[in-house]
Amino acid sequence: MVATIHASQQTSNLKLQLSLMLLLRSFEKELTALSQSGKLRGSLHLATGQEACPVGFCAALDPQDTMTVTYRGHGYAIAKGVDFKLIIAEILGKQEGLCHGRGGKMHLVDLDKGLLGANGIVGGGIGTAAGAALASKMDGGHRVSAAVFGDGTVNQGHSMEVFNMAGLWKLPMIFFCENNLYAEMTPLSRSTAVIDLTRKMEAFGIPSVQVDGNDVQAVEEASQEAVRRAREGHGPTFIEAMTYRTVGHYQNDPGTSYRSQKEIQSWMELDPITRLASVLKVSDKDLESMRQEAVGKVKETIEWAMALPDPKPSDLSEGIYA
Amino acid sequence: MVATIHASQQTSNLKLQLSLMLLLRSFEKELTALSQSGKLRGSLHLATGQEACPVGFCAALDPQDTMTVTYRGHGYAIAKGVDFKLIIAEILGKQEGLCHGRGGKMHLVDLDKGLLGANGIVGGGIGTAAGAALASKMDGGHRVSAAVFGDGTVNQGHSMEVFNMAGLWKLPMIFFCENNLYAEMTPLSRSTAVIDLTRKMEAFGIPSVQVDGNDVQAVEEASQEAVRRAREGHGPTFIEAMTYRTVGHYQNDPGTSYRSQKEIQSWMELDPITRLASVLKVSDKDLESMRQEAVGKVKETIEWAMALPDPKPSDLSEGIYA
Amino acid sequence: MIAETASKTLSFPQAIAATLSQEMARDPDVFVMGEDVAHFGGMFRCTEGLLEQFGESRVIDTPISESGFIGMALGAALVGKRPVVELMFVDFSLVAADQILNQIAKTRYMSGGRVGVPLVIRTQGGGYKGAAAQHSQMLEALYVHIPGLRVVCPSDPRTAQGLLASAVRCPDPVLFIEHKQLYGTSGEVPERELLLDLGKAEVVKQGTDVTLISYSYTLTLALQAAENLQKEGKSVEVIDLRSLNPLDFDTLAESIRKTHRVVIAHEAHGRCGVGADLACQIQERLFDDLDGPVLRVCGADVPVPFAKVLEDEALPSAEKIEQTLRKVLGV
Amino acid sequence: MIAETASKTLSFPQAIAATLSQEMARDPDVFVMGEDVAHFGGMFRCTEGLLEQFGESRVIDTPISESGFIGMALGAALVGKRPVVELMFVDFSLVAADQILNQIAKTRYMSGGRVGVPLVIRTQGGGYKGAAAQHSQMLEALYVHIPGLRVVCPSDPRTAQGLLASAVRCPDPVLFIEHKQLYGTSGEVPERELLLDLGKAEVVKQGTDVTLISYSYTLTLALQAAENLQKEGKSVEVIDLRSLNPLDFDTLAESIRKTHRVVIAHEAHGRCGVGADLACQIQERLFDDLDGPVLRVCGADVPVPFAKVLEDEALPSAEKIEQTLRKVLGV
Ligand SMILES: Cc1ncc(C[n+]2csc(CCOP(=O)(O)OP(=O)(O)O)c2C)c(N)n1
Ligand SMILES: Cc1ncc(C[n+]2csc(CCOP(=O)(O)OP(=O)(O)O)c2C)c(N)n1
Ligand SMILES: [Mg+2]
Ligand SMILES: [Mg+2]
Repeated sequence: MVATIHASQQTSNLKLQLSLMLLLRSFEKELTALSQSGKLRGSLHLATGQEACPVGFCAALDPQDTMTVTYRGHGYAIAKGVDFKLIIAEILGKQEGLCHGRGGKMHLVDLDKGLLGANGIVGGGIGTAAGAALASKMDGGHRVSAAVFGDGTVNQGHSMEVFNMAGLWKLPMIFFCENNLYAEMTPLSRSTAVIDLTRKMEAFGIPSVQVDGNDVQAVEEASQEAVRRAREGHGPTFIEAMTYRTVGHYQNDPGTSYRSQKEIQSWMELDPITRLASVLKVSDKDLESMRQEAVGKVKETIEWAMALPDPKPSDLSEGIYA
Repeated sequence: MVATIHASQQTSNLKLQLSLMLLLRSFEKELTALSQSGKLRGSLHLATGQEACPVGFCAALDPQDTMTVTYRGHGYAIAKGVDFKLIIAEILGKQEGLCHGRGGKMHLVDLDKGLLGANGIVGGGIGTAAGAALASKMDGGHRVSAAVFGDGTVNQGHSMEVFNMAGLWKLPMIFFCENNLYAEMTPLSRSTAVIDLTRKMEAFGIPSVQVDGNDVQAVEEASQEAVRRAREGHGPTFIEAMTYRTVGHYQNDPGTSYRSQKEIQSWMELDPITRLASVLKVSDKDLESMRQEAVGKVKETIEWAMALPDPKPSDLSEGIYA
Repeated sequence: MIAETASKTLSFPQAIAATLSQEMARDPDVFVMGEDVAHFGGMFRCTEGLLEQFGESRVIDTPISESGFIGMALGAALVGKRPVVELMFVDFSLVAADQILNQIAKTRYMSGGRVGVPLVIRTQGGGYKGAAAQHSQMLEALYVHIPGLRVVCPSDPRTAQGLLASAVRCPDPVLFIEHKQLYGTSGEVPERELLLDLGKAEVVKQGTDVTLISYSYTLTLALQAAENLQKEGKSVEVIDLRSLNPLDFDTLAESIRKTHRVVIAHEAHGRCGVGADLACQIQERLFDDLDGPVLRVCGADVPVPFAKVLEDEALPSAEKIEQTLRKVLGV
Repeated sequence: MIAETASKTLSFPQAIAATLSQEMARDPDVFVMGEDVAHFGGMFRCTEGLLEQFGESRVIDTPISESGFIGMALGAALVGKRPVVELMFVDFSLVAADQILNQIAKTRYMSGGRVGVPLVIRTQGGGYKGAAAQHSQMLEALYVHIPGLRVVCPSDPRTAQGLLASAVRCPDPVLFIEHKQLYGTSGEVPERELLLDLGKAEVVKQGTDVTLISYSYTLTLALQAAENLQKEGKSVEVIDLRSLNPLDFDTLAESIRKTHRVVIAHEAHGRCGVGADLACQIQERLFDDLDGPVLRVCGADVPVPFAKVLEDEALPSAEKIEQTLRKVLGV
């Protein structure tokens, strides 16, 4: 499919992806500021530095395809087409938010856009994604379903049970693993006997591919191929996207006590945004103005959302049963 | 170690193993009769045809080594040295039983003999075995710990979590998997993406060996090697013992609706008892008299146990807290 | 109760299988999955014949991966299917507790009510069979404590049929707990489709002296106890709770306002059990209607023991219920 | 209470870490394991410094495999160790529920009392922080319902220290639930070793008009409510339950026989909660001592919502407790 797209169209797609990555980056920056000023409740798990993963991966999905993501998954929600404004309203706990303020940051869900749910439980949504793939298979397998999760998540029993069933039943799905080298503060080498996750997946009969997760084009390409395999009935693929969060695990973690400055720096140099900008030969000035635009959009949305009404306390029990 | 044993001693060991297998076989036969006559409560999960596994495996363990087994694990309990009479008394729900009638068949436990517990939950005791191995490692790693379970159990999340930690931490332990081709009525090929379990274990960094589980000598040899590795600090081994229960999954399952007569017959011909008898050149007549002796021992014990007093209802709450 | 014209006798497992078959024929989105449910027809024969009728894509044997396949049921439900999962023993629900309690139960609320989770987890629990501590539990209280699930316990083949059909059609997730003692029983079920209201309790025996609330297999024992006392002219009103969440408090209250005395009988442990919950709510809301304390007959607060004498001591019996009724009635 | 001579001020996490250090120094069989407990010192700093003091073999970082490592704690306990596991959020206990409820809780009884399981699962729960439905629960009721575990909730640094030390020395498995709201608090703790009886409730404020029973962080709110009413001359006796299983009913009964009125306040859901359990037992055993119904202030029966206004509405507050006290007192 990629091959049939004209070069110019490809460039314009990449430009859009650059904008999207800038939007995600700005989104996280503004939320951090909001959190620091005490205007945001709860934990904030950011994915700064990992933006090529959601943007590249979601580019390979069709609107009707489904996915589950993690507490760190707002980027995927946005890239999958969930209304950015509703996400911000949700994160601010507003009645007009995506989940009417009930779910919050860790529980974004929007079936219309194929987002089956973010999750607060490590691995907790992997079965959900596979269930949608099973349903798709019953219906002919045209919809693809994806589970997005981190490297540390492969050690959770639920994940592995699902890997096995997906491999066994050749479900039309993708396991998209963001290997950012750490689970909280623990490096993969201290949590997994076999750190080559693609080898690990052989146990489940799932073919794997490792990809540079900071290269949006590489991510998209690998994802396209996996999606094609799934849609053609060849079953699941495990994509291991090598990436890095240049920030801490969550807002109160500077991320520096368990990672060397050198390591962080070396990944900063692989920043997906500057890399794509240089591929596209976007000048620093133009990049800065794109960034400004993104920041403006986020700020404006935050301002709008802050003024929205809170949920009504008397509606506390709304929505629990049909 | 094996090499240092004199041939005659080896023969006498094998004779003992033959007796032990006959005891297990008779034990199961008599319990079946008891169950059929309504004198035994609850489900009875038999391992008829699999006797070489407990006998061969436990021969490789030292008294202070520990293990957890399954609902089908009475053979291991006996082979590990748990008092056979107390097991029968327990199965009959007597106060003098191994667990004072509280646990029953599925929950045999005897710390003095290193039996950390049988289990009613598939995979439920695998963590327990690994925990004892972790404790042993803290103390220098001289005790080896084993988890015994079936082929279907590899699909349970808990099992896989423990496989990973055992591989990661190089725990002095053995995963002894009785691959009897079925989990209840489901063949491995319909439950596991990768049916070569030894390959599966590569995902957890655990070296594996497949062994003829109906050949007591082969089982013992592989087990000796695994135990040696564990004791020498080389970490866990996965032993896949290929075997077959010639009876049903439990007493109400004839075991014939999902397995062909031909398949069952072919495994009957690989019966571990007749095989060892022929290795030892035990005549049919001698074998029959050994069998009679075993039956006599079991019957006598059952008779003894049947006459024992039941637990006192007023003691219902005894034993729950220290 | 409306008279149901034509009826037939079915065993409890047959009633379940017939209902599943009916619902699968009615709605192509309904499918069944679980361990040995397809080729073998279910460890307790509750899915017998479904594979032949509906094929492998709708009757699915799973690996021993309860957390995995229950999670998959959630995903399938979110995209429009109506999964009916069989979980062989409710005791095993604990290996899938995160999926049931943190995922399935919470999904609708966490979405602000925008997302429905129409699925059924059929499972089986209870004692009296010498199955010991890990195969004899009644765990409904755990699933009532966490909001978001409907928890339903049928008490005979007819309620199994009517409640299960309603559960399959329910837009909310339903935990449907059958009792192993009921699998051996038979009863009349209507020939025609039966739908029983999921949120309703039923007065199964009218009475005036005391209200006896029960559910699941314990209801059988409760009715025996009530009949024994009837012989002495004591009139026990017996209520089959059926739905533990939501609770039909109105039906309970109406009865209690009449009898002023209450006994609750169930098999699960007492502490933080459904009986404790009911007793608490009753005294909170009907304190002045009560002539005395609400008493309970529960399973003892010990793991279910193996030996028969101990298991009998641990679990409710008609006799124990009768004794408690006598205590409340002062006879 | 015996006067504790020398004391110092510690934050709640410091009190935990100091106690763990004390117990590990005392008994070489005590070890700590959990996610990020070693090199990082614990997500909530409760294991800070232990790695440096005791080394990697006794302070163990685990993979994200709660079922696995909690199961391993059981095995280690069976062979003589004293594992203290950190489970980062009690919400995550549901991925390990089989190990906790089917294995750890039942092992001793199933062995006929022949086998002890001396281990502690330290965990953290509760709301008020905008952590939403999967990171805000109080799940003690699930663990009280199933017999075999001791369930303990400290209410400040001092009780944390005294109860944790006792828990580590306890021959039974203890689920030790800390509250995230308490992590930011500090308090006086004795310089010397403190051991508080695991099975005892404590009257933390004497009173005569009504008995207010609470535990964990809610106790802080309960004390505020009681003090507010004190200003109006209403005398509220406040009891810190501390141990939810076993229950110190005697301490409750003594108070209730004096006050004849009871309010129970906790954060967990109401249905089948600890409050329901206590209210039920109180009316069962002390019906004639009660002037009116036992009332509860509980968390609402919805998943903990994210938005502040909703979370505030869902969870107990000093104000809500005060209102309920007023209702009971008729003021
Ligand atoms: C079952 C469970 N255990 C522990 C946690 C706490 N926790 C939150 S994120 C996290 C690390 C996950 O690491 P990884 O899978 O690598 O994803 P990343 O955060 O790096 O994106 C942990 C342990 C949790 N949320 N759920
Ligand atoms: C968690 C759990 N799920 C399901 C069961 C029901 N069950 C009991 S034995 C069994 C099959 C296990 O198969 P396998 O591991 O191959 O051991 P085998 O019985 O063949 O020795 C199943 C599914 C259970 N006891 N526990
Ligand atoms: Mg990671
Ligand atoms: Mg098997």
